[in-house]
Amino acid sequence: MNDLAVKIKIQEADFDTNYENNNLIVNNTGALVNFVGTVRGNLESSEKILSMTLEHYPGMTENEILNIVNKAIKKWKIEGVTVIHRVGRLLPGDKIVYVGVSSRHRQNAFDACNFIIDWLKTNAPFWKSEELEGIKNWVQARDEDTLALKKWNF
Amino acid sequence: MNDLAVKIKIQEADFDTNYENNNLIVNNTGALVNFVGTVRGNLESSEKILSMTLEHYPGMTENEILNIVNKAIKKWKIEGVTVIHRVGRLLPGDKIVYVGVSSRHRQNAFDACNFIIDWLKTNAPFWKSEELEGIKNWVQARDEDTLALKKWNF
Amino acid sequence: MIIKYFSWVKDLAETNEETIELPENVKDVEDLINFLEKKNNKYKEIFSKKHLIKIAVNKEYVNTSFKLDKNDEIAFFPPVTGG
Amino acid sequence: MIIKYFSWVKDLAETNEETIELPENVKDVEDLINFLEKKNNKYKEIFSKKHLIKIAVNKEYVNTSFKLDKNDEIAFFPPVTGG
Repeated sequence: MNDLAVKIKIQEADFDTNYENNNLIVNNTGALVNFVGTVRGNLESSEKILSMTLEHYPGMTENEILNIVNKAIKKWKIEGVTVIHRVGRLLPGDKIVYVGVSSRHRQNAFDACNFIIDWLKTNAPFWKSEELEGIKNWVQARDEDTLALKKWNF
Repeated sequence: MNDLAVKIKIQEADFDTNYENNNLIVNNTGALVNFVGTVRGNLESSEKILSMTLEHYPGMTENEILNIVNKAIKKWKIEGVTVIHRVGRLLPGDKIVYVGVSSRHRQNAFDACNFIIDWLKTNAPFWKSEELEGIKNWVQARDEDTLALKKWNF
Repeated sequence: MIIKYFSWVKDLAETNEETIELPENVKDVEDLINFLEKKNNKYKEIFSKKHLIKIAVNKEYVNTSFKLDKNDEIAFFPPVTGG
Repeated sequence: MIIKYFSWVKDLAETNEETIELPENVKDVEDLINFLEKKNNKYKEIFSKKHLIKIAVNKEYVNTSFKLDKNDEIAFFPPVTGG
Protein backbone atom coordinates (compact mmCIF):
# COMPACT_ATOMS: atom_id res chain seq x y z
CA MET A 1 0.00 0.00 0.00
CA ASN A 2 3.05 2.29 0.11
CA ASP A 3 2.96 3.12 -3.55
CA LEU A 4 -0.79 3.59 -3.68
CA ALA A 5 -1.74 6.88 -5.31
CA VAL A 6 -4.97 8.60 -4.26
CA LYS A 7 -6.19 11.76 -5.95
CA ILE A 8 -9.44 13.51 -5.01
CA LYS A 9 -10.54 16.69 -6.73
CA ILE A 10 -13.68 18.84 -6.56
CA GLN A 11 -13.69 21.29 -9.45
CA GLU A 12 -15.86 23.33 -11.81
CA ALA A 13 -13.74 22.44 -14.85
CA ASP A 14 -14.26 19.42 -17.09
CA PHE A 15 -11.81 16.51 -16.88
CA ASP A 16 -10.07 14.35 -19.49
CA THR A 17 -10.54 10.63 -18.82
CA ASN A 18 -7.61 9.70 -21.04
CA TYR A 19 -5.28 11.95 -19.05
CA GLU A 20 -6.60 10.67 -15.72
CA ASN A 21 -6.35 7.06 -16.91
CA ASN A 22 -2.78 7.53 -18.06
CA ASN A 23 -1.85 8.84 -14.61
CA LEU A 24 -3.31 5.69 -13.06
CA ILE A 25 -1.39 3.32 -15.32
CA VAL A 26 1.73 2.58 -13.33
CA ASN A 27 4.32 -0.06 -14.05
CA ASN A 28 2.42 -3.06 -12.70
CA THR A 29 -1.15 -2.01 -13.07
CA GLY A 30 -2.59 -4.22 -15.80
CA ALA A 31 -6.24 -3.30 -15.17
CA LEU A 32 -8.03 0.01 -14.97
CA VAL A 33 -11.76 0.54 -14.50
CA ASN A 34 -13.49 3.85 -14.54
CA PHE A 35 -16.96 5.16 -14.07
CA VAL A 36 -18.10 8.45 -15.63
CA GLY A 37 -21.45 9.96 -14.68
CA THR A 38 -23.03 12.50 -17.03
CA VAL A 39 -25.96 14.90 -17.07
CA ARG A 40 -28.97 13.27 -18.77
CA GLY A 41 -30.82 15.20 -21.40
CA ASN A 42 -34.26 14.37 -20.10
CA LEU A 43 -36.11 12.69 -17.27
CA GLU A 44 -37.91 9.34 -17.38
CA SER A 45 -41.04 11.50 -17.73
CA SER A 46 -39.44 12.92 -20.91
CA GLU A 47 -39.29 16.43 -19.45
CA LYS A 48 -36.34 18.26 -20.91
CA ILE A 49 -33.53 19.25 -18.57
CA LEU A 50 -32.02 22.64 -19.45
CA SER A 51 -29.24 22.57 -16.89
CA MET A 52 -28.10 20.93 -13.68
CA THR A 53 -26.42 22.77 -10.81
CA LEU A 54 -24.31 20.97 -8.24
CA GLU A 55 -23.57 22.37 -4.83
CA HIS A 56 -21.47 20.69 -2.16
CA TYR A 57 -20.16 21.05 1.39
CA PRO A 58 -16.51 22.10 0.94
CA GLY A 59 -14.19 20.23 3.25
CA MET A 60 -16.71 17.59 4.24
CA THR A 61 -16.94 16.38 0.64
CA GLU A 62 -13.23 15.65 0.43
CA ASN A 63 -13.28 13.98 3.90
CA GLU A 64 -16.17 11.73 2.97
CA ILE A 65 -14.69 10.70 -0.36
CA LEU A 66 -11.41 9.91 1.37
CA ASN A 67 -13.30 7.80 3.95
CA ILE A 68 -14.92 5.86 1.12
CA VAL A 69 -11.65 5.41 -0.76
CA ASN A 70 -9.99 4.17 2.44
CA LYS A 71 -12.72 1.55 2.86
CA ALA A 72 -12.08 0.39 -0.70
CA ILE A 73 -8.32 0.24 -0.12
CA LYS A 74 -8.84 -1.99 2.93
CA LYS A 75 -11.20 -4.28 1.03
CA TRP A 76 -9.38 -4.73 -2.30
CA LYS A 77 -5.76 -4.78 -3.46
CA ILE A 78 -5.57 -1.72 -5.68
CA GLU A 79 -2.74 0.43 -7.02
CA GLY A 80 -4.35 3.81 -7.54
CA VAL A 81 -7.63 5.71 -7.17
CA THR A 82 -8.72 9.01 -8.68
CA VAL A 83 -12.06 10.66 -7.89
CA ILE A 84 -13.02 13.91 -9.62
CA HIS A 85 -16.41 15.51 -9.01
CA ARG A 86 -17.57 18.65 -10.73
CA VAL A 87 -19.66 21.39 -9.08
CA GLY A 88 -21.47 24.43 -10.49
CA ARG A 89 -23.76 24.65 -13.51
CA LEU A 90 -23.61 21.79 -16.04
CA LEU A 91 -25.45 21.09 -19.28
CA PRO A 92 -26.96 17.85 -20.63
CA GLY A 93 -24.18 15.54 -21.81
CA ASP A 94 -21.61 17.16 -19.50
CA LYS A 95 -19.51 14.84 -17.38
CA ILE A 96 -20.20 15.11 -13.62
CA VAL A 97 -17.99 12.54 -11.94
CA TYR A 98 -14.98 10.33 -12.69
CA VAL A 99 -13.97 7.38 -10.52
CA GLY A 100 -10.87 5.55 -11.75
CA VAL A 101 -9.28 2.54 -10.06
CA SER A 102 -6.16 0.69 -11.17
CA SER A 103 -5.14 -2.75 -9.97
CA ARG A 104 -3.15 -5.78 -11.04
CA HIS A 105 -6.41 -7.75 -11.13
CA ARG A 106 -9.41 -6.59 -13.09
CA GLN A 107 -12.09 -7.86 -10.71
CA ASN A 108 -10.57 -5.82 -7.87
CA ALA A 109 -10.64 -2.74 -10.09
CA PHE A 110 -14.29 -3.39 -11.09
CA ASP A 111 -15.45 -4.01 -7.52
CA ALA A 112 -13.55 -1.11 -5.95
CA CYS A 113 -14.78 1.34 -8.63
CA ASN A 114 -18.37 0.10 -8.28
CA PHE A 115 -18.13 0.32 -4.47
CA ILE A 116 -16.72 3.87 -4.51
CA ILE A 117 -19.43 5.27 -6.81
CA ASP A 118 -22.20 3.48 -4.86
CA TRP A 119 -20.97 5.01 -1.60
CA LEU A 120 -20.26 8.40 -3.12
CA LYS A 121 -23.86 8.52 -4.37
CA THR A 122 -25.26 8.06 -0.86
CA ASN A 123 -22.61 9.65 1.36
CA ALA A 124 -20.65 12.43 -0.32
CA PRO A 125 -22.37 15.79 0.37
CA PHE A 126 -23.35 16.96 -3.11
CA TRP A 127 -26.80 18.16 -4.10
CA LYS A 128 -28.16 18.51 -7.60
CA SER A 129 -30.82 20.93 -8.72
CA GLU A 130 -32.33 20.63 -12.18
CA GLU A 131 -33.57 23.49 -14.24
CA LEU A 132 -36.55 22.31 -16.29
CA GLU A 133 -38.58 24.64 -18.54
CA GLY A 134 -39.17 27.52 -16.16
CA ILE A 135 -38.74 25.67 -12.85
CA LYS A 136 -35.81 24.77 -10.63
CA ASN A 137 -36.13 21.51 -8.67
CA TRP A 138 -33.89 19.95 -6.07
CA VAL A 139 -33.26 16.40 -7.24
CA GLN A 140 -34.63 13.80 -4.81
CA ALA A 141 -32.41 11.03 -3.49
CA ARG A 142 -33.30 7.67 -5.01
CA ASP A 143 -34.06 4.52 -2.98
CA GLU A 144 -32.24 2.66 -5.76
CA ASP A 145 -28.99 4.29 -4.62
CA THR A 146 -29.49 3.22 -1.01
CA LEU A 147 -30.36 -0.30 -2.15
CA ALA A 148 -27.19 -0.40 -4.26
CA LEU A 149 -25.16 -0.42 -1.04
CA LYS A 150 -26.70 -3.70 0.12
CA LYS A 151 -24.40 -5.72 -2.11
CA TRP A 152 -21.32 -4.59 -0.13
CA ASN A 153 -20.72 -6.27 3.22
CA PHE A 154 -20.33 -3.07 5.21
CA MET B 1 -32.40 -1.32 -28.81
CA ASN B 2 -32.89 0.68 -31.99
CA ASP B 3 -30.55 3.47 -31.01
CA LEU B 4 -27.91 1.19 -29.58
CA ALA B 5 -24.46 1.99 -30.93
CA VAL B 6 -21.89 -0.82 -31.18
CA LYS B 7 -18.32 -0.17 -32.29
CA ILE B 8 -15.68 -2.91 -32.51
CA LYS B 9 -12.15 -2.16 -33.70
CA ILE B 10 -8.97 -4.22 -33.95
CA GLN B 11 -6.03 -1.91 -34.56
CA GLU B 12 -2.30 -1.41 -34.07
CA ALA B 13 -2.72 2.24 -33.07
CA ASP B 14 -3.28 3.50 -29.53
CA PHE B 15 -6.73 4.80 -28.53
CA ASP B 16 -7.92 7.82 -26.56
CA THR B 17 -10.33 6.85 -23.77
CA ASN B 18 -11.67 10.40 -23.47
CA TYR B 19 -12.57 10.46 -27.17
CA GLU B 20 -14.16 6.99 -27.01
CA ASN B 21 -16.06 7.90 -23.83
CA ASN B 22 -17.37 11.10 -25.38
CA ASN B 23 -18.73 9.11 -28.32
CA LEU B 24 -20.60 6.85 -25.91
CA ILE B 25 -22.21 9.72 -24.01
CA VAL B 26 -25.50 10.16 -25.78
CA ASN B 27 -28.42 12.28 -24.67
CA ASN B 28 -29.85 9.90 -22.08
CA THR B 29 -26.84 7.95 -21.03
CA GLY B 30 -26.09 9.02 -17.46
CA ALA B 31 -23.60 6.25 -16.72
CA LEU B 32 -20.48 5.06 -18.47
CA VAL B 33 -18.10 2.34 -17.32
CA ASN B 34 -14.92 1.41 -19.03
CA PHE B 35 -12.18 -1.12 -18.62
CA VAL B 36 -8.67 -0.53 -19.94
CA GLY B 37 -6.11 -3.33 -19.91
CA THR B 38 -2.43 -2.44 -20.10
CA VAL B 39 0.90 -4.22 -20.56
CA ARG B 40 2.48 -4.91 -17.16
CA GLY B 41 6.09 -3.99 -16.61
CA ASN B 42 7.03 -7.24 -14.92
CA LEU B 43 5.75 -10.67 -14.00
CA GLU B 44 4.75 -11.88 -10.53
CA SER B 45 8.19 -13.54 -10.59
CA SER B 46 9.63 -10.02 -11.05
CA GLU B 47 11.11 -10.91 -14.45
CA LYS B 48 11.18 -7.81 -16.60
CA ILE B 49 8.99 -7.73 -19.70
CA LEU B 50 10.66 -5.95 -22.61
CA SER B 51 7.71 -6.14 -24.99
CA MET B 52 4.45 -7.93 -25.65
CA THR B 53 3.27 -8.97 -29.11
CA LEU B 54 -0.38 -9.67 -29.84
CA GLU B 55 -1.55 -11.74 -32.76
CA HIS B 56 -5.15 -12.51 -33.63
CA TYR B 57 -7.38 -14.36 -36.09
CA PRO B 58 -8.71 -11.64 -38.41
CA GLY B 59 -12.42 -12.00 -39.08
CA MET B 60 -13.05 -14.48 -36.30
CA THR B 61 -11.97 -11.93 -33.69
CA GLU B 62 -14.60 -9.40 -34.77
CA ASN B 63 -17.26 -12.18 -34.98
CA GLU B 64 -16.52 -13.41 -31.49
CA ILE B 65 -16.50 -9.95 -29.93
CA LEU B 66 -19.82 -9.21 -31.62
CA ASN B 67 -21.24 -12.49 -30.24
CA ILE B 68 -20.16 -11.44 -26.74
CA VAL B 69 -21.54 -7.91 -27.13
CA ASN B 70 -24.85 -9.36 -28.35
CA LYS B 71 -25.08 -11.54 -25.25
CA ALA B 72 -24.53 -8.46 -23.09
CA ILE B 73 -27.18 -6.49 -25.01
CA LYS B 74 -29.72 -9.24 -24.39
CA LYS B 75 -28.87 -9.42 -20.70
CA TRP B 76 -28.69 -5.71 -19.76
CA LYS B 77 -30.36 -2.51 -20.92
CA ILE B 78 -27.47 -0.54 -22.38
CA GLU B 79 -27.17 2.39 -24.77
CA GLY B 80 -23.79 1.87 -26.39
CA VAL B 81 -20.76 -0.42 -26.45
CA THR B 82 -17.27 0.18 -27.80
CA VAL B 83 -14.56 -2.49 -27.84
CA ILE B 84 -11.09 -1.65 -29.12
CA HIS B 85 -8.30 -4.22 -29.04
CA ARG B 86 -4.76 -3.53 -30.15
CA VAL B 87 -2.52 -6.01 -31.97
CA GLY B 88 1.17 -5.98 -32.85
CA ARG B 89 4.14 -5.12 -30.63
CA LEU B 90 3.41 -3.21 -27.41
CA LEU B 91 5.61 -1.93 -24.60
CA PRO B 92 5.08 -2.01 -20.81
CA GLY B 93 2.50 0.60 -19.83
CA ASP B 94 0.87 0.55 -23.29
CA LYS B 95 -2.89 0.16 -23.41
CA ILE B 96 -4.08 -3.15 -24.94
CA VAL B 97 -7.85 -3.12 -24.73
CA TYR B 98 -10.73 -0.71 -24.11
CA VAL B 99 -14.27 -1.84 -23.28
CA GLY B 100 -16.73 1.01 -22.79
CA VAL B 101 -20.43 0.61 -21.98
CA SER B 102 -22.97 3.38 -21.54
CA SER B 103 -26.36 2.97 -19.92
CA ARG B 104 -29.02 4.94 -18.07
CA HIS B 105 -28.25 2.83 -14.99
CA ARG B 106 -24.78 2.47 -13.61
CA GLN B 107 -25.09 -1.12 -12.41
CA ASN B 108 -26.03 -2.24 -15.93
CA ALA B 109 -22.96 -0.45 -17.27
CA PHE B 110 -20.70 -2.06 -14.62
CA ASP B 111 -22.08 -5.55 -15.16
CA ALA B 112 -22.11 -5.43 -18.96
CA CYS B 113 -18.54 -4.06 -19.10
CA ASN B 114 -17.32 -6.69 -16.60
CA PHE B 115 -19.12 -9.46 -18.55
CA ILE B 116 -17.68 -8.37 -21.91
CA ILE B 117 -14.08 -8.28 -20.71
CA ASP B 118 -14.45 -11.64 -18.89
CA TRP B 119 -15.76 -13.27 -22.07
CA LEU B 120 -13.30 -11.52 -24.34
CA LYS B 121 -10.45 -12.88 -22.18
CA THR B 122 -11.56 -16.48 -22.71
CA ASN B 123 -13.20 -16.40 -26.17
CA ALA B 124 -11.79 -13.75 -28.48
CA PRO B 125 -8.94 -15.25 -30.55
CA PHE B 126 -5.95 -13.15 -29.46
CA TRP B 127 -2.62 -14.56 -28.31
CA LYS B 128 0.09 -12.74 -26.42
CA SER B 129 3.78 -13.48 -26.55
CA GLU B 130 6.12 -11.80 -24.10
CA GLU B 131 9.68 -10.90 -24.82
CA LEU B 132 11.69 -11.30 -21.62
CA GLU B 133 15.49 -10.77 -21.47
CA GLY B 134 16.56 -12.86 -24.45
CA ILE B 135 13.54 -15.18 -24.68
CA LYS B 136 10.15 -15.04 -26.33
CA ASN B 137 7.35 -16.90 -24.53
CA TRP B 138 3.75 -17.53 -25.51
CA VAL B 139 1.65 -16.37 -22.57
CA GLN B 140 -0.32 -19.24 -21.00
CA ALA B 141 -4.06 -18.95 -20.50
CA ARG B 142 -4.98 -18.52 -16.84
CA ASP B 143 -7.48 -20.66 -14.93
CA GLU B 144 -8.46 -17.45 -13.17
CA ASP B 145 -9.93 -16.15 -16.44
CA THR B 146 -12.01 -19.27 -16.95
CA LEU B 147 -13.21 -19.11 -13.34
CA ALA B 148 -14.19 -15.47 -13.83
CA LEU B 149 -16.96 -16.64 -16.20
CA LYS B 150 -18.66 -18.64 -13.45
CA LYS B 151 -20.30 -15.52 -12.02
CA TRP B 152 -22.38 -15.02 -15.18
CA ASN B 153 -25.42 -17.26 -15.66
CA PHE B 154 -24.54 -18.40 -19.17
CA MET C 1 -21.62 27.74 16.94
CA ILE C 2 -21.86 27.88 13.19
CA ILE C 3 -24.92 26.25 11.60
CA LYS C 4 -24.82 25.45 7.88
CA TYR C 5 -27.71 24.47 5.62
CA PHE C 6 -27.65 22.93 2.15
CA SER C 7 -30.02 22.20 -0.73
CA TRP C 8 -33.75 22.55 0.11
CA VAL C 9 -32.97 22.78 3.83
CA LYS C 10 -31.09 25.97 2.97
CA ASP C 11 -34.16 27.26 1.07
CA LEU C 12 -36.37 26.60 4.14
CA ALA C 13 -33.80 28.12 6.52
CA GLU C 14 -33.59 31.16 4.24
CA THR C 15 -29.84 31.24 4.75
CA ASN C 16 -26.87 28.98 4.09
CA GLU C 17 -25.12 29.79 7.35
CA GLU C 18 -25.76 31.41 10.72
CA THR C 19 -23.86 31.80 13.98
CA ILE C 20 -25.63 31.26 17.27
CA GLU C 21 -24.66 31.43 20.94
CA LEU C 22 -25.11 27.88 22.25
CA PRO C 23 -27.41 28.03 25.36
CA GLU C 24 -26.25 26.26 28.56
CA ASN C 25 -29.03 23.65 28.37
CA VAL C 26 -28.18 22.55 24.81
CA LYS C 27 -25.99 19.49 25.29
CA ASP C 28 -26.51 17.47 22.14
CA VAL C 29 -27.94 17.70 18.63
CA GLU C 30 -31.44 16.74 19.82
CA ASP C 31 -31.38 19.67 22.27
CA LEU C 32 -30.25 22.04 19.53
CA ILE C 33 -33.11 20.98 17.26
CA ASN C 34 -35.62 21.54 20.08
CA PHE C 35 -34.09 24.95 20.80
CA LEU C 36 -34.29 26.01 17.13
CA GLU C 37 -37.86 24.76 16.73
CA LYS C 38 -38.94 26.95 19.65
CA LYS C 39 -37.12 29.95 18.21
CA ASN C 40 -38.79 30.13 14.80
CA ASN C 41 -41.43 28.33 12.72
CA LYS C 42 -39.10 27.88 9.75
CA TYR C 43 -37.04 25.41 11.82
CA LYS C 44 -40.26 23.59 12.75
CA GLU C 45 -40.86 23.08 9.04
CA ILE C 46 -37.30 21.85 8.45
CA PHE C 47 -37.37 19.37 11.31
CA SER C 48 -40.88 18.16 10.52
CA LYS C 49 -38.98 16.24 7.80
CA LYS C 50 -36.57 14.97 10.44
CA HIS C 51 -36.37 11.42 8.99
CA LEU C 52 -34.85 13.03 5.87
CA ILE C 53 -32.43 15.44 7.53
CA LYS C 54 -28.77 14.41 7.73
CA ILE C 55 -26.52 15.94 10.35
CA ALA C 56 -22.77 16.57 10.29
CA VAL C 57 -20.66 18.03 13.09
CA ASN C 58 -17.23 19.31 12.13
CA LYS C 59 -17.73 17.75 8.70
CA GLU C 60 -18.43 14.19 9.92
CA TYR C 61 -21.82 12.47 9.96
CA VAL C 62 -23.34 12.22 13.46
CA ASN C 63 -26.71 11.26 14.91
CA THR C 64 -29.02 13.29 17.16
CA SER C 65 -27.43 12.08 20.41
CA PHE C 66 -24.05 13.58 19.45
CA LYS C 67 -22.70 15.90 22.17
CA LEU C 68 -22.05 19.48 21.07
CA ASP C 69 -19.34 21.98 21.92
CA LYS C 70 -19.77 25.75 21.53
CA ASN C 71 -17.05 25.89 18.85
CA ASP C 72 -18.56 23.15 16.68
CA GLU C 73 -19.72 23.64 13.14
CA ILE C 74 -22.99 21.77 12.59
CA ALA C 75 -24.71 21.21 9.25
CA PHE C 76 -28.24 20.13 8.37
CA PHE C 77 -28.97 18.83 4.88
CA PRO C 78 -31.17 16.43 2.91
CA PRO C 79 -30.03 13.07 1.47
CA VAL C 80 -27.21 13.67 -0.98
CA THR C 81 -27.71 13.47 -4.75
CA GLY C 82 -24.24 13.73 -6.28
CA GLY C 83 -22.41 11.33 -8.56
CA MET D 1 -9.57 -26.92 -47.38
CA ILE D 2 -7.56 -24.19 -45.70
CA ILE D 3 -6.00 -25.00 -42.31
CA LYS D 4 -4.82 -22.13 -40.11
CA TYR D 5 -2.62 -22.30 -37.02
CA PHE D 6 -2.02 -19.67 -34.34
CA SER D 7 0.32 -19.02 -31.40
CA TRP D 8 2.40 -22.05 -30.30
CA VAL D 9 0.33 -24.40 -32.48
CA LYS D 10 1.65 -22.39 -35.43
CA ASP D 11 5.23 -22.85 -34.14
CA LEU D 12 4.70 -26.63 -33.95
CA ALA D 13 3.00 -26.76 -37.37
CA GLU D 14 5.89 -24.73 -38.80
CA THR D 15 3.41 -22.70 -40.83
CA ASN D 16 0.48 -20.38 -40.21
CA GLU D 17 -1.61 -21.72 -43.09
CA GLU D 18 -1.76 -24.65 -45.50
CA THR D 19 -4.20 -25.89 -48.12
CA ILE D 20 -5.04 -29.59 -48.32
CA GLU D 21 -7.23 -31.76 -50.53
CA LEU D 22 -9.87 -33.22 -48.18
CA PRO D 23 -9.83 -37.07 -48.58
CA GLU D 24 -13.19 -38.83 -49.14
CA ASN D 25 -13.10 -40.60 -45.78
CA VAL D 26 -12.62 -37.41 -43.78
CA LYS D 27 -16.13 -36.49 -42.66
CA ASP D 28 -15.62 -34.50 -39.48
CA VAL D 29 -12.95 -32.72 -37.43
CA GLU D 30 -11.99 -35.92 -35.59
CA ASP D 31 -11.32 -37.65 -38.96
CA LEU D 32 -9.20 -34.70 -40.09
CA ILE D 33 -7.09 -34.84 -36.93
CA ASN D 34 -6.52 -38.61 -37.43
CA PHE D 35 -5.63 -38.00 -41.08
CA LEU D 36 -3.09 -35.28 -40.19
CA GLU D 37 -1.54 -37.33 -37.37
CA LYS D 38 -0.86 -40.16 -39.83
CA LYS D 39 0.66 -37.75 -42.36
CA ASN D 40 3.38 -36.20 -40.21
CA ASN D 41 4.82 -36.38 -36.68
CA LYS D 42 4.53 -32.64 -36.14
CA TYR D 43 0.71 -33.00 -36.09
CA LYS D 44 1.06 -35.86 -33.59
CA GLU D 45 2.86 -33.44 -31.30
CA ILE D 46 0.18 -30.75 -31.75
CA PHE D 47 -2.73 -33.09 -31.08
CA SER D 48 -1.00 -34.82 -28.16
CA LYS D 49 -2.08 -31.61 -26.37
CA LYS D 50 -5.61 -32.12 -27.69
CA HIS D 51 -7.31 -31.02 -24.43
CA LEU D 52 -5.72 -27.60 -25.01
CA ILE D 53 -6.43 -27.21 -28.72
CA LYS D 54 -9.40 -25.05 -29.72
CA ILE D 55 -11.04 -25.52 -33.10
CA ALA D 56 -12.87 -23.05 -35.33
CA VAL D 57 -14.54 -23.77 -38.66
CA ASN D 58 -15.34 -20.78 -40.83
CA LYS D 59 -14.43 -18.55 -37.88
CA GLU D 60 -16.86 -20.07 -35.37
CA TYR D 61 -15.92 -22.38 -32.49
CA VAL D 62 -16.80 -26.04 -33.11
CA ASN D 63 -16.07 -29.38 -31.43
CA THR D 64 -14.42 -32.47 -32.90
CA SER D 65 -17.70 -34.00 -34.16
CA PHE D 66 -18.34 -31.03 -36.46
CA LYS D 67 -18.97 -32.16 -40.09
CA LEU D 68 -16.53 -30.73 -42.64
CA ASP D 69 -16.97 -29.51 -46.20
CA LYS D 70 -14.10 -29.32 -48.71
CA ASN D 71 -14.39 -25.53 -48.91
CA ASP D 72 -14.22 -24.95 -45.17
CA GLU D 73 -11.55 -22.96 -43.42
CA ILE D 74 -10.50 -24.72 -40.22
CA ALA D 75 -8.24 -23.30 -37.52
CA PHE D 76 -6.38 -24.94 -34.63
CA PHE D 77 -5.12 -22.80 -31.77
CA PRO D 78 -4.40 -22.81 -28.03
CA PRO D 79 -6.56 -21.12 -25.37
CA VAL D 80 -6.72 -17.41 -26.07
CA THR D 81 -4.78 -14.85 -24.04
CA GLY D 82 -5.98 -11.43 -25.18
CA GLY D 83 -7.55 -8.62 -23.20
